[in-house]
Amino acid sequence: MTNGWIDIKNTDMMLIMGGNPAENHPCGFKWPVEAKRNRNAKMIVVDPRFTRTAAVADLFCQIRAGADIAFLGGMINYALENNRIAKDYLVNYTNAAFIIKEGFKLPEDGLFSGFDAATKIYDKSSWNYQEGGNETGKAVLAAPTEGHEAKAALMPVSTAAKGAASTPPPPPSLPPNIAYDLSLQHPRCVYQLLKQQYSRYTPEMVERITGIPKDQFLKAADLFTSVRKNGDMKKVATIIYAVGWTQHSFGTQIIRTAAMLQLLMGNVGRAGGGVNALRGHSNIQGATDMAGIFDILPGYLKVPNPTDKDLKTYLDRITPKPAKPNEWESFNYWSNTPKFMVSFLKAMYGNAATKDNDFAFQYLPKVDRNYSWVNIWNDMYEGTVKGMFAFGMNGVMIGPDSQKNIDALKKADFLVVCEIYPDETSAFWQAPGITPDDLKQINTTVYRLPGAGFAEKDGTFVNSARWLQWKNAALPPPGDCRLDQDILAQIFLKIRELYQKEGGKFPDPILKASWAYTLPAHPSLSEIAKEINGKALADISDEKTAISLKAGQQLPGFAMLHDDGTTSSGNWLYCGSWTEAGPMMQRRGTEDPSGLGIYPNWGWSWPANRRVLYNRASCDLAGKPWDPTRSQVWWNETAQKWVGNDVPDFKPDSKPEEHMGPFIMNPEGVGRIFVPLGAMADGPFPEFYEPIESPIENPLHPSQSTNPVVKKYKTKMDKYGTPKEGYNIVCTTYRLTEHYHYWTKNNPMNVELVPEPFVEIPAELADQMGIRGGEKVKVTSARSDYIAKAMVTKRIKPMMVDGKKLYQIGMPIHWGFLGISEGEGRTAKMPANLLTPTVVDPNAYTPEFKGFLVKLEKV
Amino acid sequence: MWSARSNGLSSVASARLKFDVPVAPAMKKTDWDKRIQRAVELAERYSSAAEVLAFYRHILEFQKTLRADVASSSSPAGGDKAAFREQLNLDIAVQQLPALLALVQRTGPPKLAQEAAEIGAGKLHLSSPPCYASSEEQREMLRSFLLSTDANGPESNHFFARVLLQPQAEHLAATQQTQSADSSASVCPACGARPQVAVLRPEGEGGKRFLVCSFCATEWEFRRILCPVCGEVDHQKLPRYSAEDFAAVRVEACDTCKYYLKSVDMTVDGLAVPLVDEIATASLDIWAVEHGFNKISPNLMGF
Amino acid sequence: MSDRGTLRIQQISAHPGPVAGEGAQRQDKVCKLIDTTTCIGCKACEVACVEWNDMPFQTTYFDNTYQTMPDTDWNYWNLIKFNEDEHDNGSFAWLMRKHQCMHCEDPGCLRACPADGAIVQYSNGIVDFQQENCIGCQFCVSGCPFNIPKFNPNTKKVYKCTLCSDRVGAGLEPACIKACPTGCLHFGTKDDMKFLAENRASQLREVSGFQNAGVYDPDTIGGTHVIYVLHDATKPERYGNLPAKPRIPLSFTVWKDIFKPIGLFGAMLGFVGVVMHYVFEGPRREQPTPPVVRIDPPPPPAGKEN
Amino acid sequence: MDVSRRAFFKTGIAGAVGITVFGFDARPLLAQAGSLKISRSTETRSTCPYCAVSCGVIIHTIGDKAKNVTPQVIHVEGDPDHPINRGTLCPKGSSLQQDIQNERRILKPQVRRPGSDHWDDISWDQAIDEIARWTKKTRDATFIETDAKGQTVNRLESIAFTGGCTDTNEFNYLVVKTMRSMGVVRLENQARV
Repeated sequence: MTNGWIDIKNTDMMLIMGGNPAENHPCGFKWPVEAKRNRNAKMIVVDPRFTRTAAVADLFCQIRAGADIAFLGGMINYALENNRIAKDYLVNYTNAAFIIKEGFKLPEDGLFSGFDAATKIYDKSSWNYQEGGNETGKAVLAAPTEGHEAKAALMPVSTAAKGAASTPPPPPSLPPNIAYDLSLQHPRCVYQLLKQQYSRYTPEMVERITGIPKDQFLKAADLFTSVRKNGDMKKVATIIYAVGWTQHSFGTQIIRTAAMLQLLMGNVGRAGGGVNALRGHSNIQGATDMAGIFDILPGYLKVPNPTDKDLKTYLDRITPKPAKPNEWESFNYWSNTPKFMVSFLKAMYGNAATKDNDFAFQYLPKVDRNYSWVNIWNDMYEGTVKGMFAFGMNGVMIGPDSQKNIDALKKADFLVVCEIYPDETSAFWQAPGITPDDLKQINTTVYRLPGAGFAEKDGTFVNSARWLQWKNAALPPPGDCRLDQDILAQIFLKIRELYQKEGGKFPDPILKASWAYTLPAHPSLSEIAKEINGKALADISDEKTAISLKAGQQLPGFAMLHDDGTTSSGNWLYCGSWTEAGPMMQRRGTEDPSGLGIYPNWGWSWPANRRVLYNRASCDLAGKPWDPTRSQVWWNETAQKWVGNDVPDFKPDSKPEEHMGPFIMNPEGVGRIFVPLGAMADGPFPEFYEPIESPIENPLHPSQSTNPVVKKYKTKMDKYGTPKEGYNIVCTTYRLTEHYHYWTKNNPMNVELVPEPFVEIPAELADQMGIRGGEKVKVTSARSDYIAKAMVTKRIKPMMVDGKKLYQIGMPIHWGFLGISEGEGRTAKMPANLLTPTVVDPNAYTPEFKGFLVKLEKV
Repeated sequence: MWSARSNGLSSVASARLKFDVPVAPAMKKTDWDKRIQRAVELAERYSSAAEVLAFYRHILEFQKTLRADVASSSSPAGGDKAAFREQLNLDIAVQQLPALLALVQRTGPPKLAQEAAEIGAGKLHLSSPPCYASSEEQREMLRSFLLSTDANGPESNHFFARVLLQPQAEHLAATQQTQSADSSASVCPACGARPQVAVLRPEGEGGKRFLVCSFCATEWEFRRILCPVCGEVDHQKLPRYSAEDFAAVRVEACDTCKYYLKSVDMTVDGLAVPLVDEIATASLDIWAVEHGFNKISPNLMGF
Repeated sequence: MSDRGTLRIQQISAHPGPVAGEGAQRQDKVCKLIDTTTCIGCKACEVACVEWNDMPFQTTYFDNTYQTMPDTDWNYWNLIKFNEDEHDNGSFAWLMRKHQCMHCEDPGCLRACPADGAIVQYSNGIVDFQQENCIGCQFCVSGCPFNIPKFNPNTKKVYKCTLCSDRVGAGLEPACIKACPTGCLHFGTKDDMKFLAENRASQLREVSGFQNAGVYDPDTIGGTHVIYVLHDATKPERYGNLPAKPRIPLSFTVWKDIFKPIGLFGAMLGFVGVVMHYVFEGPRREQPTPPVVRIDPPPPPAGKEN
Repeated sequence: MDVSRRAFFKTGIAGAVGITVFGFDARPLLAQAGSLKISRSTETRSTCPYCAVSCGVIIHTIGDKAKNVTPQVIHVEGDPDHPINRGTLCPKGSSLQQDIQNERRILKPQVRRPGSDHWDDISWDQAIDEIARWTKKTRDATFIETDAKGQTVNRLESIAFTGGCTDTNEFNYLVVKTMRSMGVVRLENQARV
């Protein structure tokens, strides 16, 4: 979330889409309700199903699963057409005025400039700003001609092809002096391109793609953009989403579209505004910050790749240079990357990380391909992954394509699972359908280690609102269970011992990883938390803030980090969470002076205890809040610095007249409506593409129906269904209020509330097929089939999509083959993810769980 | 008693429910009858405290008769504790003293009754700070109480002062409605006295903690798992001791500073009257003291 | 039950003579307010009810709905009813209503009950079943306009929501109230709750475009001590058969209104009670003791009634 | 003053006539104090492990560590101080006690051997030793120091680590430290899906 849970009470307008907070975040949902009750805020819900969130909404639109970009693109078009935009914000806080290079081409045919059909990779060199100064009101150039485009389209291909043979060369960088046109008239300025791009997303087109009747879409568009009537800046709208957006083969671009809409309307950085991802689990936010994923290091530092022959090369590659109009300022905070990285290496390898050995840079593995979730299973299936550790991660249930994951595990040598309940992953060899003979053929050794439950562990969770909150252990683990961190530490120390005794491949990082914990086999999480925050390794001081630290003291914040090895920090983003003043994430101050729900002394929020990101954008150019009744930060003329109720997300002493951009993490300093160069794999603007399994051809460009850079997987398990083969029903998966993932199927109370799996089926379809509620149905996808009872409902309506009548069905995911109901033989013992396809979003590598094709039949 | 939801959510009748602020119980006129009635009930329920409660009941009935509105309610700068005490009317209190002395001689426990007699008869009283019985000296006695930083020692002269000034203080605090800025203030935001007892009031599925002032009975928010004396937050060092005999009252102690106060859990017994239940459970105090804990501030009955 | 000590009784089923405690000063009428327009059907209140009342875990079955079970049960007193509500004009709503005893001011169950002291109405409005006096005749079931009382074949007794009279007796809110995460449940005096409800209803009419929004507090049974804010108060049936004009079956009202003044009443009901008891349970094992004894012994029936 | 009061009560216990500073007869109180069955409980601030609202909860346990009594959970309370959930809990949160003390918990390490159709018990030491050997064997056999173009990559592609949604930051940091140091590049988490 750019904002936070409580902050939602400050909003005037909510668009809840790709999320179902009433069901999946009930206690957080009190704040949207609060906004309705207290501010008469309006709530628009867009979802394939009429959910419990929709039940309390002011307006509901039933959308075809996966059509979100068309809907949001239509919103952008509507806002532009009806002047429901924040002009000053747009011109000064976003790159709307920036001019894009000649040769860039919009995807009228489904492809941006630079696509290489052979490699399915874009050469992004044309997705860049034009060099030059202030073009405001200067001679208006002709729109790019066919010729341009042809050249543009051809030229990169060759280079890309060359690149494809080897690893592609590092992409060209942003120009230091960006050309811009404050009148927004230049035909190639971002604003004009944006208009051109979404002019195709007419209400009629939105209806064809999404299945939402034109008049209903217009109602939603008018209501949402009404907060910006005649450009008035007082009101604020928020957009709230969850995995209903991320789990698509274009998920990242859906979120981008939402962000663009919010920038266009000036809703980012403001109380009651923002783009708010509701994470689904207690510490998913933390796991991302802490780089539990292959393509980043803690604090979102990019992983090194093989071309980074040394630390310097690597840092030069990943440290952005400011790129902006000469007349403007850019904080370009990522310019501090070297300090973050070196401090990280010092935390990892302590004294073994020295200037002479590039701070042990070579100890880190180099990554140049996709090792993400589905690739792990795919490659295990193909035999290259031999062993797996799964700590509280039930991969068989999570899927996609559970059967593929089960078959993959059959081929592994060893599997180590740490869990608190019997789980389907460690018990994959007991999956239904496996015969005694099959069993003999399964040679995987499986260790099932009893870990500790949440109440038995201390440590930090990070919630959706980026709040770090420490929890204490209430009781010791039962029986022979051990703390997860102890288990991991003991395994690692044993491995280290083996390398000490016997030697082996590249033992240095294993032997030299810092492990200065009082009880090495029982590392205390407090000690680790302090290590993550980081400390001074020598006496250091900062003349600007007049802060000086003795060696060994905890760092007060990431501004004190150095790139010379005199500081260490396991995650720069969390620097400030455990200072000399103590553990900030353990604070429990309940005061909220501003009444905005900031609670500055409760826990600690990254970055720098800032509760709303980009909050400088909550003020006008002069530094005065757009809405004085919701004052977050402001420029104090007398003190000559930024002050406020929240921690300013800005260079504290940058005068408004310096025109520094509020989006300090971008080298441009402004919000990106157009994303230049390599940041996105599939286009600088979001374009609507069909899901990989789609009931229709993309009405915008049938020739390029799906996301061009998305690759299908090739094993014999990977089958993708089409309407021709009879897969003509759109299916989506989701969770229920009463259950949590694959966990509460072990709790009697939750099982009593919702005992059995089911499939939600539109009443009209059920009538046609003679299915009555409670009868068993079989849902079949190209991968597998799934049996559960039918819930015949009017909450899912048939829809007209591109002139064809279409049905959608849905199913909750909470049941597997181990659980209370499962044990009582009351389920078919099938994970819902047997049905889902192995295909991922090219930016986030998240699988497309939402919106795949199935057949439906009565059992 | 029927306070509507207080889980920080506004109600449509925001007049009745404060939005986004833990609802402290409305500080309206002291309900002496409620306290008296509770004292009677508890005297029946806990025979062990019958004698104490019987006397406390007399005191309550006496306090009820005192004019409380004599303290000037010209509100001083919020939280100016010295100013708060300056506004209490000592002359009135002195006028009311003889009646109190008579009552205590008639109904009080032996030592206190004897003392009342001595103060009344003008004999020198040896307890410190010394106080003499001329009205000027009696006034001085009340004054010394007001000036003492720890405005509630167990000394009996403090007893008389507390009884006489408490109604004024409660009235004044109510008119000022001082609210504590943070949830970790260990002394009363209105008058600066130490807390007498903690009270847990319903907040969602939980009980929100407030501290009740030992002098002016102001309630201020004080967060859970935090020692009001030394600020300890380590849950392992903050044991709670409860006895089956008292479902809603428990000892909230701190192993670090060895201080404790009792808490009255309104999510268990919504009929409890914290100040009265606190006195009625004196045996818990004895248990606590026997186990090496010190009470943050003794109550009006000297426990 | 602790509440007997603190809750004053107003009516007692099939009880001859005046009611204990009458004439003493009234207690505030209590009331539960349910704002259906902010209920998200999360069932936290169901869990709270089960936990507070120590209900045993029971096996439930999928029944083509999100609803935990088709109706309340003798051991499941609080149930969110999910109603898919479609209109000819195509508009659709998913209405969620927390369903439990309405605690009528004029309780049909109490009127119908022939067993002395099996059903009492406290003067704060709570209608409570005293199982020790229940003879299992189930007249209350047919007497209830909301189909609330549920019979337990094993104990041969009838059970229902007590509005947590034990908690209320101890000065607490009912368990369901504290559980609600969106704050759509309130508890307080009837006056306060009516005030809140009417405010919310007018907000819905004026701002949210629900012209028919209103408060459900049916006067046909003298009002209820559980009231709803509805988006459409003109058609309460939409909310899972909430009757617009709930009525106590005539037979029972007639009984009471005609026979009550007549002295026979007490004796007769006693007799009916015995018969019923015999019919359902065979020879009486033990004399059920009327709860009034514990409150305040009733004066003997006035002479003129003989 | 506190000292004197304690001294006073001590004498009271000692059998001397128990009267309080004000002269109340303390004997009935002393008697009751002596007969009280006192239980010591601890309140622990924790965070609900389910969704990302991260509601505060207070877990009540009885049992005295000092006296070597294993704590038992007696109540899970919504944290009334928590600014987001304000003491409320959803149906999952209000049944947390069932999650903390659940008869379905696995309580000992087990291993499933190749071809086997059942779990065998295994000691922790044995399990950890075997796992370490599996890891080393696999790593030594498949570790990649340089890629086809001779560039240093120092990576291990044959072992994957997948982390769960309830792993704490501190645990996740240990994962990064241990796994990256072994060269593990297939490092993923629920965060991805």
